[in-house]
Amino acid sequence: MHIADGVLSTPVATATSAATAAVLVYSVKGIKEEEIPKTSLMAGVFFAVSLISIPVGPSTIHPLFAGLLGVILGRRAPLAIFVGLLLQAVLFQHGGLTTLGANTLMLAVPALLSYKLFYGMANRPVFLRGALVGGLSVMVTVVLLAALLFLTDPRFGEGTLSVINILVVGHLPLAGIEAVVTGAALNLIQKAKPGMLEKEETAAIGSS
Amino acid sequence: MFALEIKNLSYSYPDRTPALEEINLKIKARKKTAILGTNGSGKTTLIYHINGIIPAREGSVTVLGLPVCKENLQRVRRAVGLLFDSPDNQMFSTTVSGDIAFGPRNLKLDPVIIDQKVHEAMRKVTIEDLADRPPYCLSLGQKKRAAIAGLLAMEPQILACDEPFSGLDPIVAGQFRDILDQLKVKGATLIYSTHDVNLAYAWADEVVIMKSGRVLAFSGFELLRNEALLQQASLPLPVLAQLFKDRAEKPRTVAEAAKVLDLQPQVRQAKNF
Amino acid sequence: MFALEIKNLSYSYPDRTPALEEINLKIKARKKTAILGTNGSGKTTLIYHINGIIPAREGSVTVLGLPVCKENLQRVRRAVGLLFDSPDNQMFSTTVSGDIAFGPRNLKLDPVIIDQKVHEAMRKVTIEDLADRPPYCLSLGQKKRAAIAGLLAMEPQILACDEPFSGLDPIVAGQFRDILDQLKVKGATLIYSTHDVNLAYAWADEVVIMKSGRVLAFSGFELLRNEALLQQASLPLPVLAQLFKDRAEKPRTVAEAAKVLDLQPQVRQAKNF
Amino acid sequence: MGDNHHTHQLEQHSSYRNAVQPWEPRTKLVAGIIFVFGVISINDLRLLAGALVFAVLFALWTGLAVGQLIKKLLVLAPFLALMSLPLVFSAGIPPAPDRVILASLIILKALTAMTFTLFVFTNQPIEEMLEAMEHLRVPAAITTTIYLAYRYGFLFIHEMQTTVRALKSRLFNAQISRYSLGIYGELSGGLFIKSINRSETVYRAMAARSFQGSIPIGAPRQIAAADWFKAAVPPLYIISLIIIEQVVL
Ligand SMILES: Nc1ncnc2c1ncn2[C@@H]1O[C@H](COP(=O)(O)OP(=O)(O)OP(=O)(O)O)[C@@H](O)[C@H]1O
Ligand SMILES: Nc1ncnc2c1ncn2[C@@H]1O[C@H](COP(=O)(O)OP(=O)(O)OP(=O)(O)O)[C@@H](O)[C@H]1O
Ligand SMILES: [Mg+2]
Ligand SMILES: [Mg+2]
Repeated sequence: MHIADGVLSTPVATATSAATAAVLVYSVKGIKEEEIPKTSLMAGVFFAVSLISIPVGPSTIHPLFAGLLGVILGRRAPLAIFVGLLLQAVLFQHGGLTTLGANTLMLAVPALLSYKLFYGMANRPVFLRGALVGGLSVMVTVVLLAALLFLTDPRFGEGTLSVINILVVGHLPLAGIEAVVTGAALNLIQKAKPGMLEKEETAAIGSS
Repeated sequence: MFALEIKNLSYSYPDRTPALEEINLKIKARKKTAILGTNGSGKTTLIYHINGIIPAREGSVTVLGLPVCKENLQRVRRAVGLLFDSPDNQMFSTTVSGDIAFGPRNLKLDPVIIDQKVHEAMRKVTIEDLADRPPYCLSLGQKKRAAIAGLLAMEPQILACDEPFSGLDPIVAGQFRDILDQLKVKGATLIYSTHDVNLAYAWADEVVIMKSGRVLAFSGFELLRNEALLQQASLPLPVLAQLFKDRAEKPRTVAEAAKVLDLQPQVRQAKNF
Repeated sequence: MFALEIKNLSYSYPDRTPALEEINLKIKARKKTAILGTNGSGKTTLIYHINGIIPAREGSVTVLGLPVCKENLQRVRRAVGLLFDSPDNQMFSTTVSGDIAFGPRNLKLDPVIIDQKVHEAMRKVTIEDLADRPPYCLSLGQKKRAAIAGLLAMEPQILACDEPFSGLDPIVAGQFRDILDQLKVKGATLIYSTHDVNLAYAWADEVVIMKSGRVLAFSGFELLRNEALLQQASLPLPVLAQLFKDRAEKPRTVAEAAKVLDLQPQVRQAKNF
Repeated sequence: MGDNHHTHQLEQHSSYRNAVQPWEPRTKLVAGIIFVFGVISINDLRLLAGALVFAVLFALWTGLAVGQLIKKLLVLAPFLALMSLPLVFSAGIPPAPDRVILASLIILKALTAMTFTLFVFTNQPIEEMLEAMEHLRVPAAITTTIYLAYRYGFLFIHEMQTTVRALKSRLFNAQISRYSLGIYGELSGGLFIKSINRSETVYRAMAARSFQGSIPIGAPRQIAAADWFKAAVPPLYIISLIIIEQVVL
């Protein structure tokens, strides 16, 4: 679920854009040529996957994969997310230019958290760790989304059927789906392409 | 009895590229029919129509008496096995054996039988040692073999193969031809596209010559001796047709030609044509 | 002068599949060298090493006197053009002409010159009419031609081609061979892999025979008359080598054979071997 | 073969070119961003309506057909419904007027911003946008990532399509059952890994053609007086609307 132009107030849109610029500086800093293909690939998959939509009420949600991106890309995840969202906004009219910052932030924060969490408990089964970060990421995204809407206008949160309440409830199934999908995907990657997960670990050591 | 009847079939791709125009064909059952034509002449598009991967919009396709339409799709696809030109387009599972088992599983066969069929198919194309490897980590020819095994495991009545021998090494290609010949004896129909006129001359009962989306000619393999026709289709004459143009004997394989010329009586396993 | 020297090269894929073992080769400049071997024998992997697509970990590769290592990569890649076995793996742009222009653009050539080169390359493989089509909306052979144009537009000194003729129709394949012959006259070196022993017999100066990641033999094309060797490599003898085994004349092409046998003096354009 | 189609495309292309090509991409991009940020800071329905009309005129001038524009904007409909309906009705019926106004503002802003974004990006090859970004000093790591992601994204979509074809040819029936769910899991995993591999081979192909990790860009085009003029109009228009709102109203 990406916010379109016009929903967020100017101060919120400007502040989130500035914050995203800062996150991007962090994400791009020290990037090596070898890291670009993988980052782009994940950005490309992320952008293409937004075409898969699951109807929820009057709107649709689609897989977010913030957790998956975070685990695979580490600090490069915000870059991939930004790029994917930019392409979605420009090519598919999902999201918008003024909300690009907010949308990036909503996914980049959980992605970076997922990375820490996933590698922070390295001795648990991959599926479990993946499911945990996949599910949690969606929830963090929703909380951030709700906060941004509330900051823009408290009326988004008033009433039982308020925008915020509907969004939170609507994303609950997604949290479940993403937990399973992220767990399964990471499990498979570990089996079929172990390099993708290991390399990140060493890269993380190198960069920290 | 015809395995396949195509009437007035025309097709353009969504981007309006015309690919087939007014195709009319009746392909005999229990025969080997080769489709020949230059790049872009419509062979692949025609093969996609045989099992409804591309549904006929103008004109009609009938497989074993069944019109290829939405209601019959499952039955048609059960009867027609398809081999794609690029094996990369055909495989999607994470292991070779899983991929080969995919078709039989959809036929809801008993797991034990599925297992048997998968192993039998792998044995036929000698890829038993690749069973647990992921399909994308193979050499091109190994992928092609795995794709062939996926087709064989389904035991279709009609095999529609798009460039089945390209990428295979010559010995394996020869083995695969033997397998197909055996299936033919058991009643299967084979339709294949190829760029190898020599192969088609030696190893087809009927040939379809295509050009720019149209069928230029369709008849027995003798068609490949017609120089004017082939020239029109921008195809070369088969080597043996060319060499023996002015002679009464018309050998189709190198072994036959060697005998005629008394070159070397003991030409064994002439795997090349 | 050697275009390529390979010393003690071994390679296993990340999943530990061994692909090359102790390869030693010296490939002559301005020659056509064919690499032959069964599926999975390591041809593609070897070709990937020639321009550092896979960096040599054990052993070394030297191209035109330059060791293939990180520092020289750009110069090596400028000298060596690579044609991939599946054209799908090679193209990624949104239009055919854009894809062909990709290489020259990376060489930072002048836009006008790039345009010329792109058009020249498209003309050579007769795909001018496909210029604005997206590469994934083409027939397999059209994709292959576009990939070839992408290679030709870069005008490399060494052309390393993985199964360059597979998927091409015979006439176009013949034209492509003519183009390569012209490039050779101008000083280019050609290294290509193939499954077609007849082609290699007729159209290679040197041959490399591979088996299970090793080089079994490496010498002039006459190697392909050695039946025991080919048997060991699971390859068939070329048809003409087989037919003329016991005779003094050793024709390499069908046209030569026809002359020897006095079969048909006016064999024109024998595009098939 | 393919000739008809070919000329058809060329014609289409040239007509776009006539209309918009002259506008230099850097100035267009910057003007577009200023305009869109300007739009969201207006909170008067009448002024927003004026901005929407302005944006639509620009979009049509690009060569975008009305039908095309409406189709693209309809993509926003479910999203806008989700945002506005609860906002209007969640505090009881009949809805409070301030809520109706807030919802209308959101809808107008979204439509205007999206229409203008369409104007900036349609009928412009992605390469041009990226070149403009590089000339605006966006780091090469970002533009290259956009460039590659764009390619990989379509490669991935294409991969999904071929996979569906392969599935059909082997009798797979899309349905919800325990068996198919298992297959979906395996498939999405397989597809994912396959795409990773495909993109790796593609990257190899790019490297083989001397790709050095950043897209080759040409020299920036000269910004002509006409470009400055065109680039000044949308920002000036939106700023005057903002001034009217702040000062006059
Ligand atoms: N990406 C990969 N990952 C793992 N193993 C691989 C990969 N590609 C090839 N191999 C293995 O490496 C060996 C050599 O493969 P290679 O592709 O070089 O063979 P080849 O001679 O080109 O065969 P073909 O004639 O089928 O193209 C094979 O055993 C193959 O299974
Ligand atoms: N996906 C597609 N979208 C648009 N046009 C296509 C597509 N696939 C093929 N075509 C076009 O349709 C025509 C017929 O293509 P087809 O693939 O059937 O040829 P073919 O005879 O199989 O050629 P080849 O020998 O090269 O495999 C060609 O002009 C081709 O460019
Ligand atoms: Mg084809
Ligand atoms: Mg190979």
